[in-house]
Order: sequence, then C-alpha cells, then structure tokens
Amino acid sequence: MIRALFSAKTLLVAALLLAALILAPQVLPRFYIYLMALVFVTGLLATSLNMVLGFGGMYQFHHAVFYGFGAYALTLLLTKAGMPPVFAYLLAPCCSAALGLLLGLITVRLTKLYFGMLQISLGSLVWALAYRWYSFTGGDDGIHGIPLPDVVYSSTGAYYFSLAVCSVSLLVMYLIVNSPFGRIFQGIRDNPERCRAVGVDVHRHQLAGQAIAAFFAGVAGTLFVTVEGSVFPELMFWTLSLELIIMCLLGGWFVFLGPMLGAAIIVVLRTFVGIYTEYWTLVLGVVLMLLIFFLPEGVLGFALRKAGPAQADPAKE
Amino acid sequence: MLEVSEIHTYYGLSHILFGVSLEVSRGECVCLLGRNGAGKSTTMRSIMGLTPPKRGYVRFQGVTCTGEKPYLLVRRGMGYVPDDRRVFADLTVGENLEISARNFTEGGWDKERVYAFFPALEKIDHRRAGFLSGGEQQMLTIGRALMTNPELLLLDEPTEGLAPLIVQMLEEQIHALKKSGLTVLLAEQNLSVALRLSDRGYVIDNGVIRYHGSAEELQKNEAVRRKYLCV
Amino acid sequence: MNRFSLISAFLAWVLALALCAAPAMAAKTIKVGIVDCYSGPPSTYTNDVRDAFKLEIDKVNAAGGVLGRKIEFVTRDSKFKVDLGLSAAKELVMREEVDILMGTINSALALAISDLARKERIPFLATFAKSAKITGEAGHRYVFSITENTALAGKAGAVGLAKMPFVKYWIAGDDYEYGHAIADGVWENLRTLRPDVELLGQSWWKVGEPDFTPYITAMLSANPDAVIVATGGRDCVPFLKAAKATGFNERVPFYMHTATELSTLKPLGLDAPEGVLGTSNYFFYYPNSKANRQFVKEFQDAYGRYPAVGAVYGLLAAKYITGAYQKAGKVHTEKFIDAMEGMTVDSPVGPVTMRAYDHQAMLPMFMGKTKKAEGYDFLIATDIVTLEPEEVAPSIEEIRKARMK
Amino acid sequence: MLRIEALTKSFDGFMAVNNARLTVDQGEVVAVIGPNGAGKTTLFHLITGQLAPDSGSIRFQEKEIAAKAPHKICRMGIARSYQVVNLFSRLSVFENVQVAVLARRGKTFNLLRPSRTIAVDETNQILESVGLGGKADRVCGMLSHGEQKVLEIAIALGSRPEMLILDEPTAGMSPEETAQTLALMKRLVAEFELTILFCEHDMAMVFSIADRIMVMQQGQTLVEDTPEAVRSNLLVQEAYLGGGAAPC
Amino acid sequence: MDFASNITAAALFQQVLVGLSRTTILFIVSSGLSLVLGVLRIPNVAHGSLYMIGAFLTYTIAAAVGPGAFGFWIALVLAPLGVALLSFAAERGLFCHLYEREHLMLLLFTFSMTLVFNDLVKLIWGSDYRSFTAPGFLQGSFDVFGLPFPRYNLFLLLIGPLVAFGLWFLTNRTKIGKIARAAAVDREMVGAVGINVSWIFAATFVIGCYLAGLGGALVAPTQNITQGMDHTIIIEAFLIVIIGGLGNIWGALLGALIFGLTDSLGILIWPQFAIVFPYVAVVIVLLFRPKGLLKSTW
Repeated sequence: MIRALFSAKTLLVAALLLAALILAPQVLPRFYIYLMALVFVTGLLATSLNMVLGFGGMYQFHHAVFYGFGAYALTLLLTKAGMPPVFAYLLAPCCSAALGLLLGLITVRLTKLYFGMLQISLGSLVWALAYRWYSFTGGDDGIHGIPLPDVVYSSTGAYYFSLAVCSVSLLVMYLIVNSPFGRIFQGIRDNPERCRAVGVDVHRHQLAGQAIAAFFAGVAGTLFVTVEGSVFPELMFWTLSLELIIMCLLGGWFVFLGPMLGAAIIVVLRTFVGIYTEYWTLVLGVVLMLLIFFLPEGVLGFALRKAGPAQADPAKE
Repeated sequence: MLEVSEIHTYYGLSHILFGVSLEVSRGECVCLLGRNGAGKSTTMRSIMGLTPPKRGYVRFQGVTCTGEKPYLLVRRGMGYVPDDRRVFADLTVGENLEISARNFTEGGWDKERVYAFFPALEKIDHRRAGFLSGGEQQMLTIGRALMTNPELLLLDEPTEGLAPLIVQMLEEQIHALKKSGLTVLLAEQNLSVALRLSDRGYVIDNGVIRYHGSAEELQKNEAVRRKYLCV
Repeated sequence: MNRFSLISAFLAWVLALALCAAPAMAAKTIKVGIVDCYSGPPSTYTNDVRDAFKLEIDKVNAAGGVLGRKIEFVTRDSKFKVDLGLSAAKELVMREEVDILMGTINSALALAISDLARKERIPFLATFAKSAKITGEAGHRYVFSITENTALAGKAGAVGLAKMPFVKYWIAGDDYEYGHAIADGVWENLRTLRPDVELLGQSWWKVGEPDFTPYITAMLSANPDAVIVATGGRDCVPFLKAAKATGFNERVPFYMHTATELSTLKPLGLDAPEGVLGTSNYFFYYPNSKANRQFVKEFQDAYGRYPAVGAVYGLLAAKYITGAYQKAGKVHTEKFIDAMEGMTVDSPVGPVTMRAYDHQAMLPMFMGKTKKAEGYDFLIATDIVTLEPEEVAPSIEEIRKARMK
Repeated sequence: MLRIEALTKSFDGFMAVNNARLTVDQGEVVAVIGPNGAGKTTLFHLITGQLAPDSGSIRFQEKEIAAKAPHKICRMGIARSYQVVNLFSRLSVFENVQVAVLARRGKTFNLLRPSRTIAVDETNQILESVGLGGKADRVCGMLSHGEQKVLEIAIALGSRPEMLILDEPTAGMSPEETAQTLALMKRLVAEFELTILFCEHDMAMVFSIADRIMVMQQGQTLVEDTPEAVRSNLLVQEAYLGGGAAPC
Repeated sequence: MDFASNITAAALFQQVLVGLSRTTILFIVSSGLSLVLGVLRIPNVAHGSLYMIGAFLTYTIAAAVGPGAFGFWIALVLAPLGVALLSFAAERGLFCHLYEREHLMLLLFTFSMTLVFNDLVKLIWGSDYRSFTAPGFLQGSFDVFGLPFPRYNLFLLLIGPLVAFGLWFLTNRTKIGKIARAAAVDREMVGAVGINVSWIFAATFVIGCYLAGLGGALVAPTQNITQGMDHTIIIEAFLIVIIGGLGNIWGALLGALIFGLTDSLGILIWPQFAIVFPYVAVVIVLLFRPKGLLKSTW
C-alpha cells in the first residue's frame, strides 16, 4: 500500500527528514524544539482543514471548533473523568469527529458561503458553551496545568509524541486523500453536480469528509494540550479558523503538504517578527496580500508548478 | 466599416476560431451562417471584445480596436445583441432601456423611438424583464442595443427558439432597421430568414470561414448548404 | 507526492531556523521578560505597568543596579491571545533565558504562564490579571500577584455596599470569568454582611457589547434598589456612557468596580455620570501623601500623563524585584522567592506587604463616588473610604481551603 | 424501458417542458430534436433528477423515478453526458472516468487503499474504447474541445448504464470527430447493448443513427415517430424553420 | 428566580424601540456589505475595519473641530467620506485587479487587509481607547411609558429610515443604481451596452464602504472607540447578510431587524443567555431557508 503511493526516492527523502527530526532535540536548543512541536500541531490542524477545503471544496470556515473541542475533550476526560491517558487520547478525537458529524448533518445541505456562515454560527454556539460553562470548562480562563502522562510532560517528550502522532496522521490523511474516497471527494470539489450524476451521494461523502477532518483536528487539539498543557476557549474562536485558511492558502491548498508549510511559515513568522515588532500582523497582512496577487496557488503550489509544468496536481505523483 | 482579419480565439485552452476574416461595409446587412457550435457566437463575441482574439485584428471604422473593452466599442458605435438574450432580469423593461442610453444625437434612438418601433414593449414598460416571454425579451435586447445608437449592429441569432409568428415579426423589424441605414452583422442558423434579410453571407464551420458570397449565390449553392448547413 | 514538496518544506524550515538562531544572551544582567497585551483596549492599562516599571528600573540601574548587575527587560505583545502569549512566554524563558517573568492583563494567559513558571521554576509576577485563582486555588511557589484580584475587589465592594440602605439588587456584567467572579465576590460577601438583601435578577452581556441601552432599560423595568455592575475595563466606558444617556445613575444607584479609575473616567471627560460607586487600588490624587505626589510628578515628567492604577503595579513589581534580590544577596531563584515572601516595600499607597502564604500583595482598596471636580477636565473619585487589605483580602484559611480542592 | 407521460416543468411561469411524452424501448437509439430553447436539456435534467418536475411521471423499468435524487437515478442505470462540457476540472482524464467507476462499484468509502490500484483496468478499458487511451494522464482541461466531449461520454460509461443520455454529443466537433463519435455510439449500442437517448442539432447524424425521433417545440412533444415519418412531417418543418426548407 | 416578573408591556415596547435603534447601525453596516457582495461579489471582511476607521476618524475630526454640535455634524459628514476615499484607493489600487478571483481568495485578501488596517489604526491612533460625546441636544433621555429612552437612540431611529430610503432611491431611482443592479446579475452584458463596468464597481464599492464608515461614525458617541470593535460587527454583518439573502439590501434590513430585535428582546426575556439568541435565530433561518429569506443575487 505504501509502495503504491511513494517512489523509492520519496521514501528515502522522507526517511532522512524523519531521521533529522528525530535527532533534532540532540542538537537544537530547547526553544526550537518547542517551536517545531508547535509547527507539527498547527500544521496537522491546517492539513486536516485542507482535506475538506482544498480536496473537498467545502467552505469550512470554522474548523478551529473541532480543534478546540478535541483539546477540551482530552482535558476533561483526563481531569473530570479521570480516564487513563491512553483512552483519553483515543477518545478525544472521536468526540471531535462526532461533533463534526453533528454539525455536518445541519450544514452539508448548504453550499459555499452559506455553508461557511452557518458553520460559523453553530461553531460560535459551541464556543459560547465552552466560554460560559465555568464549572465544567473553566470558562474563559480555561484549564491549565493539565495532568499529562509523564512520557510527554517534558518538552522533548511532547516533541517526540507530536512528531510521531503528526507523522502517522499525515500518512493516514495522505492515504485517505489518495483513496477512492479521496478521489470522489476531489470529484465533488470540482463538480458536485456531475458527481451526483455518476451516482455519488454527495452529502454523505461531505459528511464523512467533515467527520474525518474533524477527527484529525481533534488529534491536533490533543497535541496542543500535550505541548502547551493548557486549554482555553480561544482555541475555538472563529478568527483562528480564518488564520487556518490562510495557512492553507499560503502553503498551497491543492498540494497535500502545502498547509504544513503554510503553518510553519506563519508560526515562525509570528514568533520571530513578534520579537522585533508589535506590528507583525501588518507584516503578515502585507505578505499575504502580495501572495494573493502574485502566487495565488501558494508557495508550495508555485514551487511544484515551477518544478513540473505539466502536473501541478499533488494528489497523484 | 468593419474589417475582421485572421482572428484566432480561445476559450481557456480550447481553440475556437481559426483565422476568421470577414468584412462589412456601411449600410450592408451581412449574415454569418453556420450550425450550432460552428463559431458564430464566438466570432460575434470576438468582434465585441467580450472574448478578445489572441491573434489577428478587428478594425472598426478605420480604427484597429482588437481587444478593446466592450464599453469603448459601444461608444465607437457597435451595438450587440447576444444570442441568449441576457436581459437584466431584475430591472423593468423601461430601466433596461434607460441604462443603455448612449451616444444620442438628434433623430437618434431614445426610449420613445424604441417604443414606437416595438409597440409591444411600451405596454410592458413596468414589467420586470425576467418575466417576459422569449419574443418580448428578444425585442428588448434589440431595443437595448438600439438605445446605444449603434452604427453597426451585431445580431446574434435573434430568431433562436422563437415561435414562427414572432420570427416573422422580428424579421420585418430587422428589415426596417436595415432600411433605416443601419449596418447589420447577423449570425443565423435559420437560413431562410438570413438569406431574406442579408445582402451577403459568410458560412462558418468549425471556426473557419468556408464560403462567402452574395445571398443569391448562397441560395443557389446547394453543395455548400448541404455540407455546412445541412439544409 | 513528491519529494519536491518535501524538500522545499525542509529547506524552508532550515532557512527559518537559521534566520532566527541569533544568540540572545548578554552577560551579567538580570533579565525580566514581560508578556502583556499591548494591542487594543487592554493596552490602556498595560502601558502604565510597563512605563512605571521602566521608570523605576532606570532609577535602579542609574544607581548601579542590583548586586552589581543591571536589570534589563524585554516585552512581548500577546494581543490578548493565550496561545500567542504562552508561546511568547516560552520564547522568553527558553530563548531569552529571562530570570523573571512578569505581566499580563489576561487571566487565562496569566494562569497558563503561571503553570509554565511552576514547570520551569521561574518566578512569575502577575501584574494585572484579576483572577483570584492565580494566588488562590492555582497558586504555587513561583507565582506572585501584585494586583488586587476578584476576591479582593468583590469583598471590597460588599463591605462598601453593606453600609448602604439598599435591599433589592440586580447584578449585571461582562459574561466572562472576571465579570462573574467580581459579581459573585460582591454578592457572597454582601449576603454574609447583610442577610436581608435580595437578588431580583441578573443580566450578562458579551465582552465588547456595542450597545448597553437595552440592558439598562431591561434592568430599569425590574426596578431594583441598586445594581452591581461587573464589567471589565473595556466595557466600563460605553456602559457609563449608556448610563449617562439613559439617566440610569440618577434613577438607580450602581456600583461598578473600576468606575472611579482614571483609565475609565479620563476618556469620558466631563460627560461621565456622577455618583457612581467604584473601587480602585490607586488614584494619582489619593492618598495625598508625599510619596504619591512625588511618584506622580516623576511619572508625569517622564510620560506627560497622569499615572493610572497600572503604574502602581509596575512600580511595585520593580520594587519587589530589586528589593528581593538585594535581600537574597545573590541572583538565585529560590533565594529570591524566599526573600519575596513577606517582604514589604514602600509605595505611593503606603507600605505593601507580599503575603508569605499565598504570594498576594496586600494592597489597600479605595472606594469612592464619581464627581466633577475643579481643575480636572474629567471626573474624579470623592468621599474616598480606604478599605485596608486585612479587611478585604481572603483569609489564609480561605486560601488553604481553595487549594485543598 | 423509459416511459414519460404528461411531464411538466416551469420556471417563473415559463413552461420549459409542457406536457411532454416519450417512450424509449430497450436497445433503441432515440433522438430528441427541436429548436434551441425547446426544452430538450430541461427534459434530460428531469429524467436524470437534476430537476424535479412539477407534474407528470417518468418511469424507468417500471419504477417511478420522477423527482428522485440524481445519484439514485444513476444507480438505477441511467447515465448522462452534458451539452456544456462538465468535467472534474482538476483531475486527470483517468481520474475523471475513475470517479464514475468507483462510484458505481460502491467503493467510495474505502479510506485507506490507494485508489490508483483500484478499478484501473476497467477505467483504462473505457478510455481505450472511446479512444482516449493515450491521454489518460493529462489534466482534463488540457484536452481539445472534441476530446472533452468524448470524455463526457467516457465518464457516463463509467457508470455502466443501461441507458445513456447524451446531450448534444457532437456539438462543436469537427466533421472527423463527429464521424468518430457516431461510430462510437454505434459500437456502444452493439457492444454494451446500451439504450441511447440523445439530442442533437446535426440532422445528418440524427437521421443516420436514430431508430426513432422525438421532436420538441416549446416544451411540447410535437411528433414522436420514425425518422422517415419525421422527415416528411410538415409540422416539423414548420417548427424547425418557420416554414421553408425541410431539415435534411 | 422569576424571569418574567419584569416583562411588562411598557418594557417590551421599550426593548423593541431600543432594538430598532440597534437595528439601524446593523442595517447601515450590513447593507453596505451586502451591496459590495451583491454587485462586486467580494465578501469584504475588511468592512468591519472600515467601520472602525470611520469611528476613529469621527473622533479625530470632532476633536479637531472642537466640542459642540458643529464638530459632531462635521465629523458625521467627513468621517464616512474619509472612509469612502480610502476604499476608493483600495478599489482602484487593489480590488479592480482581483474581480476574477475565487470568492475564497477575495475573502482571504480582505482578511489580510483587516490585519493591515488593524495595525495601521494602532500606528496612527495608538492602542488606547477613545471616546467622545454627542452634542448636548442628543444627550440624555426622555421617558417612554416611564422608562428612559436615550435621545441618541431616537436620533438613530430617525437616521435608519433615512438611510434605507436613500438606498432605495439610489438603487431604484438613479441610473447608477439601476446599472449596479444590472451588473449584479450580468456584468459582461452591462459592458456590452456601453457602460464602463469598472467605474460602476468602483462607485458601488465606495458607496458600500461609505456605509461602513457611516455606521462607525454613528456608533462613535455611544461606544468607546477601540481596536477590535471591527470583530463583532463584521461577523454580525455577515450573518445578517446571509440570513437576508446575499446581495439583497432589503434582506440586510430584514436580517438586521431579526438580529436587533432577538437581541434586545432576548435581553429582557432571558438576560442570562441573551448572547446566544441572534445565533440561534441565524441557525433557524438557515435551516428553513438555506439561501436566506429574500432572493439572493448570487
């Protein structure tokens, strides 16, 4: 199954990259390790969004809600339910997927902007719930000092854990994107009407796609908790969702790894420009505007197009 | 008056017109005949600047205006009646005409004159254009084009999909326009209407002009008609 | 998928890392890292903290620093976002390797940083976050609070209100932790002090509510004796505007924690409603002591404006830091903390002690009423009653109970 | 096989299809002709479920399919191509057809198996049979118009339909391509035992392949008869050309 | 606790009035958004930023002219014009090159603009909040059935219909309005009857943004003018436009009414959960009318 998707060269590069990442904590200062872990989390989240946005054509405007929901689910399962960490880590993304399914049931009947705005309304209700339910979710103060298993408590432990989970998740998502389901999903993106005409139940696929994307957003949420040890309602606020869309766009939203790159750029940019100036959003805004003007297919999309003019589509090799 | 020379037009990547050339002199009515998808509408759109040709040129009244914005061409004196009518559905008939008013000079076309020309429109002045019948919409698009006071009228399949009676009526009106001195380029599938109206004709097929000659010649040339128009 | 994207992703990564791997350590200074929100409404408060802190630090450095070392500080803008602030704090700890963390007006962020401080064993001085949890149930060895908190403010409000004849109350406020904590604090304490009070109802609005008129009219139609308004900083101004426009303050007396604060009253100019009850830690015109007058003068000379309440927090933070290092005798975190505990420093509001048990600075509270006054183009607080910290702070017993939970 | 009765559909008061009737028997090739705007495409939309009729019945293999969801109708065995090229624009030629094959096989919720290992033979076979075998890896936007129209048919074949509905399959094609498409249609009927319902402006093509012809005008069924009968029908000449020459 | 004890007819009436004045602001802002959405097809997230800039400009102009009614009126006229000027520059400089792009791209483009505008506002005005007051005759309140109704809200109540009438007049009675309506449906054909669509788009964009500025100017006296005031309004405006029907300015009116009234009545009836009422209203509307209440131009 792996062999069918990757060439030997790709596998080699991936192995080297992975080895480099595994060795990184030995050579890099602690802060960069933390930052890389943050990139994994954010990148995984953006990639999960892109599954429905770039590969499914759904205007998923409030993806962050599934991220935050996963983070809260893990936290509450650990603190309130006192569940063993292994189960909590497995169950939390499922909670996100269930929420994705639930919201999806209401939203998939709508298309494009209507879909997106309805999702924002519903997501805002979920956000309001987390924001208001002091006794359960800690309200806007959030929950801090979450009791994490010892393995992931140190920043190196968190790094390895998020690296592992992120790699596996990316691989699984890549498989899904290239599976029959993914193929149909791309068909729906390009032409939902035609898809119906060849016998595809578009809504059911969109629903499933949303649940899967929500699942991985939930995984990213649990990783966030692992890396930061905190949850707070901002994780489900709609502005974060828009930032995620920007990451997809920045990296290239028709390329599988585009959002990963976009997330890396934004996280690194805001951390390091933030050191020198309070006005890093200004820098980001200008960069984005230039990008939309000159590189509408995103950084990675552009690079790929330059590399191979005939085939810009990532979903196939 | 109008000179189209060797234009090549693309829709995205598909090449539609392969070096189409044609000429229309002042006061003439010239028809462009061809089957569905032969490239008639694309030729019209290329002239009008809606789908600018990639190669070749369009010259109007002695000025090369290839790829110029449509609104500038209208100001130069081109009027355009699209094949799918495209009235402004949200506006009333009167409003449709009002916003199109252009280039008015003494004795030119204004709302009154259009209503006098198409009395049927006056009665439905306040009706929303989206609720008109096909024939009424066609009158409206022609009226709308007339409001721009064109010297050359591009008429793209005015009779398409209309009932025979309406076709007949329209034919008379177009004839009247021609008599009033308007230059007309008419794209048609309906051979009989086209030949009755025009002085000369071009036959287009698959983006190439296959034949051109006077109306009589076309009428006589059975072979061309069979081959390209399957009539 | 293709090696190309992998390679380019990796290259971008390396490039990014190379770009920012600049060495950051300078020798022999004490480094303080401040994370706070310097964007948007909260900066009205946070700028004062930073500026007063800088004023005092500059003085200390000019005199040769502490233990022969200069104190330097770096700031990071959290934009009122917890995730940004938290990663900025980690950056300060891990990359800048600061000795002390300080800051933040955002309670959620303060709690998150507090957790980080405990993990990293770095002292964290919370300068503006009002959550009682910081030194209450979530308190630990490495966190200090140099500001009143919701428990303090609530009790102060209750003590003040208990002396008034009101019975039927309505509670309204910003619908977030701070609002509810203040309201609960006032109400719980008030009920203990005056068992006959009665709650008619509550209304809660979202933070940043654009129009308070519907809330005020809804409250008026319930006809309470008094209203307890628990709004955070940013909503005070529009609420007072709406109160003035509807004549709310003339119909129903109301108490609002920060109503008398300079940051609230200054933007309103002379159009603020009069007679509103409020509490605050500090006024530049009260207490009218020599220390305060001198501080106000210095601050005005440096920045051309009156110091607001945040300035006292900034000043206190600077004084605590220098004082504790001095007392510890060497730059050592654990010794620093030992020195901090129970330390008393002088301030414009008199001597302030850092309570050893919960690391809460024992600040006095001033309750007053808004009023126009000659010489100012904005309203000031009058009829000021000082509530001593011993009177309003939660007892050590209460803190212990909270931490046991 | 397909029986349409008293079918009506209006848009904002405009009767696009008005009391239309049509019967298609197993193995037949039926053409629908009529001037532009006569309601042909609307009729097809109604059959395949893109639009729901106002009234009337559409029975396919004795089952009522009016107003059913398009994907359900497709699974019952009706596939269609579109007049305006309507493809999956970012997918390759191979993938375009594969989508349809996968959808038919019902493997669409298979999440982890690489799709390039599934249904490859069948897809390639379809591409071969329509003559697009050599262009499987092209992004479909790069094809010529004629090839895109053929791809339209290939996608429809991917659903393995019993009945194929083609909306102007040769519009915009060169004479050579038209001839090839005609041959393709004939082969399809023979090889796959398909029933074909199509509409077309190219009368030469219509009369060379159709077993029966339905003439539509202003949404109504004007005539439904054999080619010979239609050719000589005065009503048709009237409708088509406003009196004048007969359609060839 | 009894929720209903304070719900009297007078209170209800009062809440409706107050809700209507809130509706005015929402309508002004969201109709501008709707106009831009309908004609130019730009989901302009930066609309909220323009609203904020309008409020800041109002403050600055009023402060520059000096206290009193005169400064207020001058600011009320000039500030929206300033915003219009800014949007004109943005349209000619940026947007007019982007009309063919996908909606998502435009959405993100305008979102990037909000980032830029936000920091620019901070650079120009600082991050403190500002406040200024309406002139004397608009201050205070008068009694309606024993409950105070602020004069300024009455002023808003008068402005609302005025703006609605102005918009109606603009779209139905002026040539540019008619052209804009035509362009909303078929921009190519508008060009083909000799109209320079580009300028129509510019004009529509400027008018839409002017409305954002006007909304900002009108709320300025009732709020503190700060960074971040764009956040709430833009999400509300988008929801209003969506439930009303994209691009339909009467839909914006209807949506604003629903939003304003559910909000203010919610405050009276169930104050603890008032904040969720408008969102629930949106969800209900979209469940039953997935394309919004009135006809959308999309």
